[in-house]
Amino acid sequence: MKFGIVVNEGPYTHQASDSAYNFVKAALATGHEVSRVFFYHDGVNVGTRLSIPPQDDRQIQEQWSALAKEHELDLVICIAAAQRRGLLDRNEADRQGKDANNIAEGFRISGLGQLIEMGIQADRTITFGD
Amino acid sequence: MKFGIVVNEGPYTHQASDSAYNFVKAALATGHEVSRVFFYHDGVNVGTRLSIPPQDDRQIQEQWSALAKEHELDLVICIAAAQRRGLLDRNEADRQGKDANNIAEGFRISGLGQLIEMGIQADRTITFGD
Amino acid sequence: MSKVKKFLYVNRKAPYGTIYAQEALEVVLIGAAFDQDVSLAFLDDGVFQLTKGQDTKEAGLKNFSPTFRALGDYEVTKLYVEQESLDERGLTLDDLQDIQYEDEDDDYAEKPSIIVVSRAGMADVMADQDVVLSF
Amino acid sequence: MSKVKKFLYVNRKAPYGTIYAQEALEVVLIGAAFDQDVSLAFLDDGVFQLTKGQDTKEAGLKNFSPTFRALGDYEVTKLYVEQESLDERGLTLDDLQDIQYEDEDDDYAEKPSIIVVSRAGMADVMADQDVVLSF
Amino acid sequence: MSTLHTVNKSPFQNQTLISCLGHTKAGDSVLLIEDGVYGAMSGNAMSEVVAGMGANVKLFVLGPDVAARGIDAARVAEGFSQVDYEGFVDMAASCDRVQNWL
Amino acid sequence: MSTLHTVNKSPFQNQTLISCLGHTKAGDSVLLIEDGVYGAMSGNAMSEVVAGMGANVKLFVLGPDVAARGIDAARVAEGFSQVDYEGFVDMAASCDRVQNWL
Repeated sequence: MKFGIVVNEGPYTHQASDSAYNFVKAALATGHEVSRVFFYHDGVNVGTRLSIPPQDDRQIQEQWSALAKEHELDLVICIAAAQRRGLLDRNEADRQGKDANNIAEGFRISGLGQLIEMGIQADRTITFGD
Repeated sequence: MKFGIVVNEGPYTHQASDSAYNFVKAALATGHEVSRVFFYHDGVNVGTRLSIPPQDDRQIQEQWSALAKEHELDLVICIAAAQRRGLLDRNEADRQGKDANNIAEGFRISGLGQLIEMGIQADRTITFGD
Repeated sequence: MSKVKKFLYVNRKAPYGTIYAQEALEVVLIGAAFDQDVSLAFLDDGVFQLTKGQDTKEAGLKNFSPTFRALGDYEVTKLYVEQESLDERGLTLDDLQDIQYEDEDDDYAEKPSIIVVSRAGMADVMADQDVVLSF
Repeated sequence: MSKVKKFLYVNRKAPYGTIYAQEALEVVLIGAAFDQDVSLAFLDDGVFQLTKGQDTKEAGLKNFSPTFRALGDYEVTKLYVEQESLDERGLTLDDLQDIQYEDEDDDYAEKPSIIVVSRAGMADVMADQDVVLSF
Repeated sequence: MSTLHTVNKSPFQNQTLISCLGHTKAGDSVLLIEDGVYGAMSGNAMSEVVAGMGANVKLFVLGPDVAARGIDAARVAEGFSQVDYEGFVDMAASCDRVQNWL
Repeated sequence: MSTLHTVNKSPFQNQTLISCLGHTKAGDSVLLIEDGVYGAMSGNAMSEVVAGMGANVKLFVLGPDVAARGIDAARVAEGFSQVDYEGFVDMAASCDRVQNWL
């Protein structure tokens, strides 16, 4: 079965991204497919490569990047939500005249249409948020 | 009278930073002093210079930076909360081996001790959060 | 082309205190381009999103409430509002914006987009969906 | 040196679902170095922060609950817990961690840090502060 | 010695206003801000609870947040005074401490 | 045709669980996760409400979130089944839709 996952809250601040990560891992482990993980609202903050969590805590962004690499997951950060919150890739930074970017490996920035498309294509859409 | 202000939620996501901004403006307009604004929890995200809010919306970071410049406000971003969430100044980025930084003009990153110090020195401490 | 899916956007939160209501609308507007069967549900504090006369100037916020009246132009015409949620908050339909759409199958007659349903009716609407997105 | 101020850290939220409880503790630990008069209040869902036996391994979270038992070493010794909040949640003192401190004025005798108060008593504690920080 | 309490959550969704009103002392002030302003509306399931529990305190509501949410002045419950941000600042300055119920 | 509902907020603080249970259909499943797991505790002010409103649905609670919060297995109310994340996935796969109450 094909799952689409929505993550609506930022890392550490809310458990949503942890719950989504655990769900995705379990889905993959039991032979399901995860067609996309869409990060919306503060969820976009999961995708920053500039975070430096305490050493004795889980490394949320790294966990997602590693899982994406291992399973070729499509991790999509909503561009509209990302712009409000200061998440950028190199292209966006250039286009907007910003002098830095902060998106992490394995994440890509795209439009809200990707959320709807995921809803259409996935057999089940599950949202983790607040 | 001397006010100390705490902002605990991120911009746009929660009204807290707007309420704090309106309060600080009103306090300054009525002859009070604002000794410090301390950004904690997701409040640290107010201080990113990489956000690109829609043109027809308020520009929260720019509002704070401008107010800080006009009134020499001390806008302090908590370092521990900032590290978890990917907010960095140039020094921190160098020290931590990160290839970019994202803090906006008028904000500085410092320790939690600055929150306690503010509580000690201010006549009233007001928190805006969730 | 794949079959049309039924999408329900569930709004249970008040506007302005948090961004969910506003960013939910942004999803609805983009989603309208995908020719799916779209409904919106307003219950609990979500009914406050639809009140008339929102004036955000003094609070320094962006007033997104006029967007609800534009939904008809995007062929988003089913806004289910729960009666019990209105009652608990002392609201009536008169307190909400008059949101209409032009029915192209009926000589473009203006018709109300808001459909007031009971709690049980709302449960029926929810149980009749393919995709439920909550905000 | 300025006079010692009374600081109250108010904890009303459950642990783990959101970060407030954990980051509140970080403030308390740093604040302990400032030689002020520190109290913590646990009421509403905040009482859940103090439960015994928290095991976060399977959920993949950081277990910060042992830090409460270290507070005594930082001379943070007044943890006010509201009886009504416990009652409403079906909890008793036995469900909470045994948090103690060594009283240096009493030959380092181990004494309980948790002080159970009624709702009215909690209101008295709150009204007796200079700085109230809420999480 | 009095406290200014602020509450920023809708009482229809969240217990915070009830908890605040359960911990006030006579003579305290309670100011509703942000989504908390819904607690100042009259004629609904919450308004009697608020009036009862708030009988010993002074009740205020932040005007700009009331206007943002489209609450008509006539719908603000008796017993509540509206203040603007300068009024909020005055209240914070004239009390002995501020407790923000988050 | 059945729905899997998830609830992630404490019912002592927030109305979401009550709202969810007011909108379920017979045969639906309700899974409590994150801070929602407090709604599965027995012997408190909420547990009778949950048992009553949840009588027509299957009640589940996410084990890892129960353990994180130090809730003893003996304190989970009768009528709730514990599942782990793989159980959560199975439930999501075997229902017709998932509605996440946020």
